[in-house]
Formats: sequence, structure tokens, C-alpha cells
Amino acid sequence: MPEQMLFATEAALNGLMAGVMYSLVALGFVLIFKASGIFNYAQGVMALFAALTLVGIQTGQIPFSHLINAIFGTDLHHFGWELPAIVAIVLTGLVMILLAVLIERIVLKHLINQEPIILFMATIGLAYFLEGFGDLMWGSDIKKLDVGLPQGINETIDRVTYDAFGYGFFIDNLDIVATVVAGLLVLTLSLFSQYTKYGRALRAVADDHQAALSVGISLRFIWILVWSIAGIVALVAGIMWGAKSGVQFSLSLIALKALPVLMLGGFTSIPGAIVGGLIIGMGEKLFEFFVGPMIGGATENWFAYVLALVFLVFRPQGLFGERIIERV
Amino acid sequence: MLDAGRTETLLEVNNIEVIYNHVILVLKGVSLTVPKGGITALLGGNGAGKTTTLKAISSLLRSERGEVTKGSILYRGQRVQDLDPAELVRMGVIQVMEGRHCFEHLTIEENLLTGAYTRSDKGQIAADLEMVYSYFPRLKERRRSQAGYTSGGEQQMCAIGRALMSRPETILLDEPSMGLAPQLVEQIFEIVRAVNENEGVTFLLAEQNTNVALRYAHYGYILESGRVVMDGPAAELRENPDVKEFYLGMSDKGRKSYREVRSYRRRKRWLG
Amino acid sequence: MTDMTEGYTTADGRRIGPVLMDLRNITLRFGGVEAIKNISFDIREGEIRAIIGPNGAGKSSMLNVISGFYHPQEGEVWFRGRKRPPMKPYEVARQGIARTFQNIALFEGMSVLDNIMTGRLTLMKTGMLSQAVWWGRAQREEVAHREKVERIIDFLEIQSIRKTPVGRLPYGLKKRVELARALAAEPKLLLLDEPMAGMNVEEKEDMCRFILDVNDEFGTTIALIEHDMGVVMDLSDRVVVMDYGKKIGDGTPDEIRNNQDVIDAYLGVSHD
Amino acid sequence: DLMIPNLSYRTGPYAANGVPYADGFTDYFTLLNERDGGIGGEKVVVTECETAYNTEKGVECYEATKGQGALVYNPLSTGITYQLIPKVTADNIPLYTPGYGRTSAANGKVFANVFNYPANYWDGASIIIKDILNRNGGDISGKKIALVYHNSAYGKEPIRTLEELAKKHGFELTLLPVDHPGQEQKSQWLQIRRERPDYVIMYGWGVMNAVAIQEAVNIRYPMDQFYGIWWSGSENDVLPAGEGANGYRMISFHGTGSDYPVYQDLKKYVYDAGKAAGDGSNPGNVLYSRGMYAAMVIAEAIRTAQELAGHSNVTPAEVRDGFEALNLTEERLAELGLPGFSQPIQASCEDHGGPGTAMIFQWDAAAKKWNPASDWLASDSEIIDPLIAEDSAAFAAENGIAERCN
Amino acid sequence: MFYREAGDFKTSYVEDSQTFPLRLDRRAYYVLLAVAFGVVPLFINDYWANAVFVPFLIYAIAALGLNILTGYCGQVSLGTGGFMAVGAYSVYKLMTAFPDVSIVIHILLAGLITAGVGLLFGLPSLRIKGFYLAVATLAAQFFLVWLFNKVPWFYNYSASGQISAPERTVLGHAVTGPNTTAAAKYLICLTLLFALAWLARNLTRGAFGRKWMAIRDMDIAAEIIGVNPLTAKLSAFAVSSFYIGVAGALLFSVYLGAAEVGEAFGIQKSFLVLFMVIIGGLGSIFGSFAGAAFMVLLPVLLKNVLVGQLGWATDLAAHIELMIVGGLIVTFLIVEPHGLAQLWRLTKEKLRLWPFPH
Ligand SMILES: Nc1ncnc2c1ncn2[C@@H]1O[C@H](COP(=O)(O)OP(=O)(O)OP(=O)(O)O)[C@@H](O)[C@H]1O
Ligand SMILES: Nc1ncnc2c1ncn2[C@@H]1O[C@H](COP(=O)(O)OP(=O)(O)OP(=O)(O)O)[C@@H](O)[C@H]1O
Ligand SMILES: [Mg+2]
Ligand SMILES: [Mg+2]
Repeated sequence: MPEQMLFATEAALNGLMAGVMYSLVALGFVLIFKASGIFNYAQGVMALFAALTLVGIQTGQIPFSHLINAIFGTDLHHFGWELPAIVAIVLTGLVMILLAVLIERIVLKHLINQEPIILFMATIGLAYFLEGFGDLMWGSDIKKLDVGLPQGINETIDRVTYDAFGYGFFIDNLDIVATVVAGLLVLTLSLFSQYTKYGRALRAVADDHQAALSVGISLRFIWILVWSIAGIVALVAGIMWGAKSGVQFSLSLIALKALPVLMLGGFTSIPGAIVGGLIIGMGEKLFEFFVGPMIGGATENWFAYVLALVFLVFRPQGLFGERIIERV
Repeated sequence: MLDAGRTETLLEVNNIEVIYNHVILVLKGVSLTVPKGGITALLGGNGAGKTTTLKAISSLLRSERGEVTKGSILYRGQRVQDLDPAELVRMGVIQVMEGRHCFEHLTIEENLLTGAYTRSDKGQIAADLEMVYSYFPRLKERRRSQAGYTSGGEQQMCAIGRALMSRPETILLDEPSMGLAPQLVEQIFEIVRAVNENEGVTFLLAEQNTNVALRYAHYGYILESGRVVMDGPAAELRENPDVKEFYLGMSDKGRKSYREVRSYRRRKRWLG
Repeated sequence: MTDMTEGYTTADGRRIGPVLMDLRNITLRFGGVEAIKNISFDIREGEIRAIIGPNGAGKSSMLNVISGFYHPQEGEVWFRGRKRPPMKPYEVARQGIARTFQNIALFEGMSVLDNIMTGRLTLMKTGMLSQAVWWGRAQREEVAHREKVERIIDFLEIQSIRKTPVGRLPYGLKKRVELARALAAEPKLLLLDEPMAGMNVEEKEDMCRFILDVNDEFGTTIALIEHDMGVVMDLSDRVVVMDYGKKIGDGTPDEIRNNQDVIDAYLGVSHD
Repeated sequence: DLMIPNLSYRTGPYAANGVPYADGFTDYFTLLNERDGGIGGEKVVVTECETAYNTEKGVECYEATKGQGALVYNPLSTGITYQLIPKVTADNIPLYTPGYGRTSAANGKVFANVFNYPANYWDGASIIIKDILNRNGGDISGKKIALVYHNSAYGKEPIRTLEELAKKHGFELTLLPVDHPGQEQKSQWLQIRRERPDYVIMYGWGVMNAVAIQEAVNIRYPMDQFYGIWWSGSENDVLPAGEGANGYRMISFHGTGSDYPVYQDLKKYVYDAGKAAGDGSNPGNVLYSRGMYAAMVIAEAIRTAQELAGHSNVTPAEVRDGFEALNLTEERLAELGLPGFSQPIQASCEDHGGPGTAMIFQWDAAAKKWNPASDWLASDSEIIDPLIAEDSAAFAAENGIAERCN
Repeated sequence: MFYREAGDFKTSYVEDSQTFPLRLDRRAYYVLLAVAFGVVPLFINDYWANAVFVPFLIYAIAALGLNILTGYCGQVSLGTGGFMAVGAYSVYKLMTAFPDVSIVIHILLAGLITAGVGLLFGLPSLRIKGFYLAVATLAAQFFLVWLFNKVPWFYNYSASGQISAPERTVLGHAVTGPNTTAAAKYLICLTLLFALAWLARNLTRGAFGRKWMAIRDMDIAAEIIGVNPLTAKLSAFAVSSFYIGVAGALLFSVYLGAAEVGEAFGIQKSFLVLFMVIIGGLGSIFGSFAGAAFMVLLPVLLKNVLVGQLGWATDLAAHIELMIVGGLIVTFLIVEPHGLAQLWRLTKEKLRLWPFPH
């Protein structure tokens, strides 16, 4: 049935777009994994923290006002300013860099040469901490994030497709923006890791901390660098997702949508993050579209994982991940 | 040959103690001096503490949960034991770690290039790369292979080549001969000597192959269970009867056969 | 050497039996790299067979073929007179082939004792339920195997480190533990990949003694890769030489020592 | 003292909803303490315990507070409610779950200690359908109605009812589950866009609500054909969508806004005295009102208990009796400064579920307030009563409970 | 000086491989057992049982299970929540279908069923390794939760999909349902934990344990020395899932009494148990206990101190509690990456040397 085909196409297109949104989160994971072999569980919380900070700065919220009020019995709320979005974004970017520096100083520095699972665990600790810290700093109410991104159906596409097929496709403007941003990010980051000596250093660090140290690669510098970039990627993800659903705790759970993407694309591949996102996004939407109704729906969560799992059985390192070296 | 007394001391290790995991005491007061422009050998049996000494110097101990608890390490008269390993590399000290430690996902060439991480002179780096390839033609053949898939000896070459790429002032070599074919062992030591003589690079090498090491080194220290038990100019050590017996495997009648060893059981036990 | 299918007796009176492992026209490729090119050789029961050659010649790859980790594209492996079908490594191990590794492959998280006990896994039969209950069968089996392992520990003189986690051991001792683990499997054929790398003469002497004793007392057949020509020449009954994946020599140590191809490719000047 | 635990959640994924509710709950008791010196002369002590909407923490909170003489529980979570039902029954403490929890607990014959008046999930579904019926002149046969629901015990509650109603009224029901937390609902809304159901009903909670409303705006689904159950209709849910949310319909069993006289007292005794529970941004909004509603009913039940018992320092068992004997009249509501805030309740041994009435409100995006869009509507007891009977009978059978009230 | 092994000679291999080789440790262990079984039940009340002991005991079982898989066999799994759900739903179905059979049998059967499911989801581990496997196990987590949520048969067609545990007794004492006493809950969990810990200890000290650890430390080498990775990994998955299934069954039937799959057995449960294992110490039975104790007790303790003692607002306290827990996790990892168990071992090593520093 042609109508069914149209619907499926629309679902697939939207899936691709949703996939891009997942990729934005996955990208942060990839960067850090690539540079240090750390599976950064805190990436989702970092996105939340970035978004909270952005809104806080933009609307002039006084940080920790709740705590201060509780201790001193004051009644502080806002500084009373409204900053332009761009200024707030830049300031938040700086905060994320500061955060990267602190994380390196306080946590990573002491965990050089530890097993990956220990580092993973440390990032979970970090996630806990940041979650509490973010809430304490900015409060746990829902915040509206408004940096002027367009949202809602794209009229042009709707009209054009309607004229062509008699059925207007729904594509969200926000998704289009996200796609453009993600494309740019992937491009820049790929170039960075491919063509600079830092790119090589990143991969060296991921392979062997000690050896990297021994050739004079400063782990501290590399880590601050990638965690800063990952922080900024988290900010971008936070902005996109925050615009979609408001800024509050659940934002940190988008990490779970990024994991299958990561797995499918390969933990170490920047382009993998985007390709994986596209496949996952489209796959889960199409599955939900065709099979979902038969088995009761809400299949997206597990389907993404199962899809990735099936891929992995054939390519254990993901689509573009580095081959896992097995030798004796 | 260099005379330790006459030249400037580059590296000085004063009576250091090293503890792993807060409980395992490994070095019990090791002191040594490395003269500028010399080749100093660190000899001793398994577990004597050679690797630990080198790691203490290059600040890599901390990443193994080891710690220098006493004594001091001075490089060019400056205390270096709290420095970041990367800073030490920038000061000109680089270590070739025991057990190769190549970046296995990087190709051989990329491995070599990371050696030049601290440098920015592009043209010179390319020239040095060619130099390393000329030392180790085998590496050139395998330059595009991921290091993880190369043979043990190839990895060892890669590790040494990588250190050379950083144009250091001092190289700490941990068991450079391990796993290398005999003619390569000679070759490596020839390279060491050449680099030392032509470019004035200082070497401190831990080596089990006492025979070769003492032929190329100027001065030697012998470590036994965390202590320096003997030191002296290499030529003297080579002539020392104990060294001859236990480290060089020479008996009065020249080299003894490994098959004969069976008949006499570990005499050293009684010798103490 | 006279070829006798039924074996022969060596100068020192050891009995060498018929062919145990026969490799016929083995070719192994990794993508474009041909690591082994059409090599054939055999290993006789009770003999010590050395494999030598420059770095990257394909020696370790050859051991990997024998132990079933690499599957050659061409050629046949005959073991105990039967052609071996393609097998998983653990199936090969269960046929009585044990080995040590060039890059030590001990289980770092376990104690020395546990590591050696893993060597006996192929011989332990208790099921999961009796294991879980422990008292009775499992305990009896454990004790029986422990006794065997203790004999190996005594034999290799590593009693004092029995309970030490292997991660803490120095390189040389690790090699010894690896040998112990391989011995624990009571193999017919023991493959040793550079068992003496990183040891000084004295330690090598110890290792040699162990190898000879194993060969003597248990009649274990040994295939050995080693770069120390002294060791190779003294220990082995026959030597096969590889270069760039090709076989360039095969014969008794004396024959090899004087083989011009081998001298050119590997030995360089004669080493003694 | 009267110890009333407040099992609230001010952290975790549902914090944004938990906070205003907890504030309203606490503020009302603060008001009683400050203005009246408590209830019947006894000070009320509200002990907050953070559950983060997590069932295990809920159990821990229950155990921690029950030893301190807790009089009644109101955990604001269907999950925690299910866990507490057997426990409160064994400990003989009342459990008050207005508008949530286990629907069949309305049957007092089986659930002695649980009260969920004035309305439950099934009432909610039925009343929404009734409003739709009213708007369509009583005939909705052939219409398509979609249910977008939180894919959890809570969200699944109305399905049976809606299926029964679909049979009765001949409409077509589409089920669209949304997994927790519900940030990604593209599939569901694309399906709605394709199938153009005449009405969409939402049973959501947390971020799911806001995202759904935003998606509805994105696909230009007509807002006044979009209904939310009471947990899907707070300011948090509609504000992010801005103008687009104008006209969104929400059902509630109590009024909203701060125009009720009680707010003057609240301002005087609580807010201005610096004793407000939260940051002061919530009074008058929907969830705050609901928290206050729950507190008010509990206070009235305690008052009833005090009258019945003849002493002021009542026990949990006596409060349970108070709940069962509660008679909350319109006059009483007016006296409390909440005229017309909700419908009267006359509880009894059998009836723990109340009148089952609610009202439809509509969001006015420009004024940022909810406007009533219907009268008080009653649910279709013809459908609901048998369902309740059936479900509670099953529970009674499984747990060997003999019916009371005979 | 006081804590030493001097004079504590072993004369047989059996003695040498005892769980507690030091006499002092052995005594401490017997005392602890006596207190746990003999004294605690006399004094336990509902609060201590429900807020502290019962969750601790149940999570210790789960942690033991995950430790077998992750700590001993090196396969990181994030499917724990899903497997616990299998245990819970199995026991629920069994309890309601065969009301006359003993609950203990049901719980063990639930464990077996979970073992089967675990085996199935363990299959990909033959190909997929490391974090890839960890993420892949999430497929099990999400799929199982979806399944139990979706198929009404699993929850006996109840309106909301909640399952609740009817009353069942052991030796005449209720162990599930509302009338269970604190002591009964505590004792059934303790007994199961004790038995399972003992089995785990036996499994891990013998051939199976060594197989698992060999796979963990270097799977290729393990295969070459004769370990069949298929049976080793799958047996670890099965045993581990058995434990986790039992834990899930207990969590639902004895502890919570009612459960909804997405909430009670969601992904955060998987993470929680993983924390326990890592914080406690990978590859250590003691570590499983220590980790479970840490992750169960710390929040309760902090909550009591911050809210109870200091009287802070619950939300502030909750935020600060998160920060403290997170901070402590990081601190512990920095101090001793190998967990509380290793910290304990090192302390003992130091004690042995005491008063000499090395
Ligand atoms: N990370 C560690 N933790 C605990 N002990 C260690 C650690 N590394 C080394 N040791 C111990 O320190 C001692 C010295 O080891 P080291 O590696 O320095 O010896 P070595 O002289 O280099 O020996 P080899 O020639 O075998 O390499 C050994 O007894 C070893 O057990
Ligand atoms: N898995 C693999 N993939 C690709 N190339 C490989 C692989 N294994 C070995 N090689 C290549 O095959 C060649 C032979 O390697 P092998 O390890 O057998 O050498 P070797 O004789 O043991 O040398 P060494 O004495 O240095 O250990 C090398 O050039 C190596 O790079
Ligand atoms: Mg060493
Ligand atoms: Mg080799």
C-alpha cells in the first residue's frame, strides 16, 4: 500500500533525526573513550549539568540559593538579569572547561593506569556527585530552556511533500538544527583527531597510560582537553534535548539512548557515533512502526539494544570501532 | 672511556627506598650516579629492583601504586621525584619500558611518531624517522602494521625507536636486549654506543645480558634484593671472579655448557 | 643423523622416539603478510627441538599453529600419527600440548599456586554440584591435584612465592611460574616461547636445568624458541631455523652452526 | 502531637512534580499549627521522608516513620502504595491515596485501611469520556480515541475501563505506551498524526507530560481534543510549550488557583511568616492545590477521629476510623476557606472511594491559568463498580481476606 | 603484634586451603555467625529489618551473583535488574500457581529459571567483550522489563500489572505477606545468604573458580591452556543468574511484597549491584558483603544523620547525600581501586607486620 510506504518513509526520516539527537550524546562518550579508554557514565549528567547551568546563567538564577536560604534564612532567588543566549552559552562553555579541569585534578589524576572498569566506576561516582551538585546549585524544578531554536513542524517540507505525494511529511525544525550542528561537530572532531598530533596522542593514551607517560604525553593535558571538549559536546546535547523536553533530572537519562548508538558505531569512532545514531534511530522507529503494533508497542528502548547486539555479534568492535587485538 | 669522577654528574639517586602498595618494601637504600655522556649499566638478578629503580627515576612508579619513601633523586642537580613523567621527558629523560609497551592499536609508524610528541620541528622529525628505520629496517617493512600484531622482537625495536624519536638527553633502557635475535642485540648496543658517542646521549640501562652490557657500558652497578652490592667501572666488574661466575657464566675453563649445569646444584647458595 | 622411523639414541644415552608432531607444508597468512611459507618439520618423541630465527621470522606464529590458536591456510598438522582436524585451542590443550608465551600470559589476578593449578584444569573432572558442596569428591580431587602441583613447585624452587599474587613478581619469576603452569598439565609436548628472555646467566642455568630435567624425568617432548645460541646449541637435539617465514635450515646443532645460510641470516659471526 | 509522615520526592526523575505537591501538603499543616494551634489542640508534626519516587526508599521511609506513631501515609506513588497496602493493613494504619494508587481500594469491604476518595483513575477515564460524550451530543460511536500512557502500573490502570467504555459507546481505542522517562515520543505522535484520532487522552507523569504536549503542538494536534488525567495537567507540563498549549484539557477533582479564602490565611500565617515549605513559587498551582487537598482531607479525618474517640491524641487506628466516618460537606469546605474546592465526601465502611466526581479545566496560555470547562462530572458507576468488585475480589481471594461491613 | 600467623602451622593441604587460614579470623567468623543467627533475631525490629538487614542480605546475594560473573569471570553485566525481575516474576507465578509447595522451593526454582534465562543472554559473551558486552547486556535488561510489563500472563492479568506476594510460611512462620515478623524475614534471607555464600566460596576456590578467573585475566591464554570459554562463560552466567534470580525472588516476595517491573527492577538496580561489586571488591566473596553493606547502609546512615540529626530539609539532604555517596565512591577508588576487600587485606597485611612499618 503506497500510503503505508509514505508513512514508513516519514517514520524512517524521523528516526534518522532522532538518531542524530542520540548521536549528540554518544559523541561525548566516544571522545572520552577514545582518549583514555574511560567509559564515561557521567556524560548524561554532564549534559544535564550543562543545561542547568545554561538556564541558570541565562535567567540570572543565584546558584545554591536554596542552600543559602536554608542556612541563613535569606530569601535569594535571582540576580535579576536576563542574558542573551549566546553570552550564556559561552559562559556555560567556560564552566564546562572548569569542570573538566577539576575532574582531572580531583579524580582522574589519581587513577592513572587503573583498569577500565575502575575508571568507569569512578565516572559513576562522578555522575552521582554532579547530579546532587547540579540540583543543589540550580534546584530540581523543571526549567524552560530558550535559546531561540526553532521548534515544530517544518512548513516547507510539509508543503513540498504534500504537493508531491499528497501527504505532508512531518519533520521537526529542532531536529533539522540538531542535524546540522551534529554534522559540524562530527566533522570538526574527526579532523581534529585525524590530523593533529593530539589525535594520535589521544589514541596512544587510550592504549597504554604508562607508555604514553613514558614518551612525554601529559595525561593531564590530554584529559583536560578531551573532557573539556566532551563537556562542550554535552552542552550542545543539553541544549538540544533541553529545548525538546525542558531541563530537569530526566535529561541525564538520555545517556541510555546513546549507549546502543555507541555500541553499534564503535566506542572509538567519531563518525561511528553519527552513523550508529542514524541506524539506531531509523531501526527503532521502523520496528515500532511495523512490528510495534503487533506486540504492544513501547519497543524502542529494547529494540535499539537488541539491534546493536545483533550487529555486534558479527562485528564485536562495532561498525567503525578499532579492531580488538587478540594475540598471545 | 669516560671516567665517572671527572665528568659532570647528570643523574644522582641518593639512598632511595621504594614501597609498593604501602606495604611491599622493594628498594632498601639504592644510590647511584650517572655521569653525563656515560653509559651506566644496572645489573642484577630477577627481582633485584632494576625496573623499580628506573621507574623511580622516571616518575612512573606512582602509576603502579609505588612510592619513593626515602632518599632523593636529582637530575642536573634538581629534585625530580615529584615531577610529572611528561615534565621529565621535556627535561630530556625518557624511559624505554620493560616488556615493550607499544601502543598496540597504532601502527608502527604512528608509534614512532608519538615518540616525537614533545617536539615540533617537523623536518627534523621526518629525518629522525628515517634514521630509526635505517637502524631497524624490519620496522620499515612493518610500518603500516598495527603494533599489536607485530612480533615480540619487532615491538622491542619499536619501543627503542620510539624513545630515540624524542631526541632525549638521557635514555633509561630497561632490558633492551630482551627477545631480540643475537645479531640484533649486538646491533642495539652498537646503536647505543653510536648515539652515545655521536650525540652525547647519556644511558642508564638495566640489563640481564651482563655479558653484552659490560662490554658496552662504562660503569656498572650490581643490585641484589633492593641493594647495591657492588659497583665499579665495567672493565673491572668484568674481571671480578664472582661476576664472572654468576653473571657471565664463565668458569675457570671458559664458558661452561648449559647441559653440565645439571650436575652441580646452585653453588651460589652456599657462597651466600 | 640416520633417519629411523622408530627413533634413535642420543650420544648421552637418551632415547628419542618416533615422530610425535609432524607439520607438513604449513602456510599461514595474515591479510597480505605471509608469516609462514610452506614449512615442514617434525618433532620426535622425547626430543628437545629448538626453533630459531631472526625477529619476525614466524617462530611464535609456528607455535600458535601447533597450539591451535592460528589456523594455517595451507598444510597439515599430524599429531601422534594422526592428521589433526581443525581444532579449538582448548581441544589441542586437552590432547596433551601445553605451552608458555613470549609475552608472559599469566593470570595476574591469581596467586602463583592458583595459576599453576589452572594448568591442571584439563585433568580435573568434578562437576559443578560436587564443587559447590566441596566436601567429598571436590576436596579429594583438589588435594590430589594440589599434591602434584606442590611437586612441581618444589621442582622449580618457587615454594616461597606460592601464595604471592603473580602481578607482584619480577619478570624472571613469572617466566618460571608460567613454566610450572605448563608442566602442571603433564603434557606430551611442551612448547616454550623464549623461556629465558630477560634472565641472567645464572637464572638461565636454572631454567636449563629445569628443562633438561623435565625432558629427562617425565620424558616430555619439548619445542623451544630461544635467541640465546648458547642455550640452543647446548640443549637441543635438533634445530630448525626460520627466516622470513621460510625454513632455511634443519638439523643437529652442529650442522646448524656450520650452515652458511643460517650464519648469513641469523647467527652472524659464530657465537661461543 | 499528631505525627504525619510526608513521603515526598524532591529529587529524582519526578522531583519537579513532587516538590509542589509536598509544599502544598506541608504548608496546609503549618497553617493549622500556626493559626489553630494544630488539630483539636494537638500540634501536627509533619515529618518529611524523601523517597525519590523509589519503592525501596518508600519502604524504608515507612518503616522509619511508623515507629514514631505515624497516623496516615500518602506516598504519592502508585508503586509505593501497592507495597504499603499489605503493610498498613497489618499495622492498622490508614493509607490515603487521593486520585492514585490501587483503584479497587475504593472497596472498603476488602481494603480496610486504604482510602482513595474522592476519585480514582477509573473515574478519571470515565469522566473524560463523559465530557467527550457531552461535547458530541452523547454519541461518540465510530470515533477514534487514543490513550497515551506512562508504561507502568499507573499508566495501565485506565485501560480496562476504557476498553469497557469503548464497548459501551462504540468508540475505537488506540493504546500508545510511552516508556519512562518519556523524552522521546516521536513514534507515538507520528502515529497520532497519521491516524488523526478524534481525541487523545494522556496518563503521564514527569517529563513525559511536557514532551507529549510539546509534540502535540508540533504536529498541530488540536489542544482542546487533548485530555490529561490530573497527573498530566500541571503548570510544569503546559508552560514549556508556551502559546501552543492553549486549550489543553485537564481533569481535576479539586479546584486550582489561589483565589480561595484559605490563601489569605496561608499568606498571613505561613508565607509572610517565612514558614513556607518551598521557595514560594508554587502556591495556587495544580499540584500544590492537590497536596493541600490531601492535607485538608487528612486533617478533617483526624478531626473526625478525635470526635469519635473523644480525645485529641488519636492513634493510627482511630484515624482509620475517622477516615471511614469522614463527612466532608460543602459547608465544611466553605468554613475551611475552600468553598467549591471539591465535591463533598461521605465515606462509609464499604465506600472508601468517594463520589468519583471531577471537573474539566482548560489551559489559558495567555493568562497562564486553568479555567473550568465543565461542571462537576460523575463517573459511570455502571462500568466502574463491577470492575472494582472484580479486582478487589481477586485480591481478597489471593490474600485470604474476608469481606467486612456485613 | 596481636594479629599474626606465627605458630599457626598448616600440616595438610586441606588446612592450607581453608577459607580463614588464621585462627583469629576463624574465631571471629564463628562469633559473627553465632551473633547473626542467635542474637540478632532476638532483637531485630521492623525498622532494622526492613531498612537495613533484609535489603543488605538480599543485595549481598545479588552482589555475590554478579561478583561471580563480573569479579571472577570478568564479564561485566548490566542486566542484573532484568535477571532479578525474572526471579521475582518466576517466584510470583510459582507461588500463585502452586500455593501448597514450599516457598523455599519456589525461590530456588526461580533461581534456576533465571539461570536458564541468564544462560541465554550469556551467549553473545562468546563474541562480545568488555564494555561492548556490558552495553549489550542492557538489551537483556530492557527486553525483560518490557516483556514482564507487556505480557499480562506474567502478572496474572491484574489491572495495573503490579504483582503482590501472598502469604507463605516456612515451618509455620509467615515469611511473605503482611504478617511476617521482622525476625522471620531476616532469618530466611540470612539462611539463604549463608548457604549461597558458602556455595559461592566453594565454587570459586576450586576448578570452576580458576576457570573463571583465567578467562577474566586473559581469555586467550586461558583457552590455550585448555579452558573451554564456552562452558566457562556460560557456567558463570548461569551460576550468577541463579544467585541474582534468588535475590530478585526474595526482594519481591520477602522484602517489597509488591512490585512493578519497571520501577523495582529497572536499570538503576543493575547499576546499584554493579557498584556494590566494584566498591566491595571484584573477585572477592567478602567484597560482595562489604559492597552491599556500603551501598545499603550509607544512604540510610546519611539520611538519618542529615535529616534526623541535623534536621536539614529532605531535598537538601538528598542532594548532599548524592554528592557524598558519589564523592565517597571516588575517594574509595582513589585510595584503593580494588575495593573494600583489598583495603581490608592490606590492613591485615599491615597488622601482621605491626608494629614494624614494613
Ligand atoms: N607493582 C608491584 N607491586 C608489588 N610489588 C612489586 C611491583 N612491581 C615489582 N614488585 C616487586 O619488586 C621487586 C623488584 O622488582 P623489579 O621489577 O624492580 O625487578 P627487576 O630487577 O627489574 O627484575 P627483572 O630482571 O625480573 O625484571 C620484586 O620482588 C617484585 O616482586
Ligand atoms: N595476528 C597477526 N596479524 C598480523 N600479523 C601477524 C600476526 N601475528 C604475527 N604477525 C606477523 O607475522 C610475522 C611473524 O611473527 P612472529 O610473532 O611469529 O615472529 P617471531 O619469529 O616469533 O619473532 P620474535 O623473535 O620477534 O618473537 C611478524 O612479522 C608479525 O608481524
Ligand atoms: Mg625488570
Ligand atoms: Mg616470537
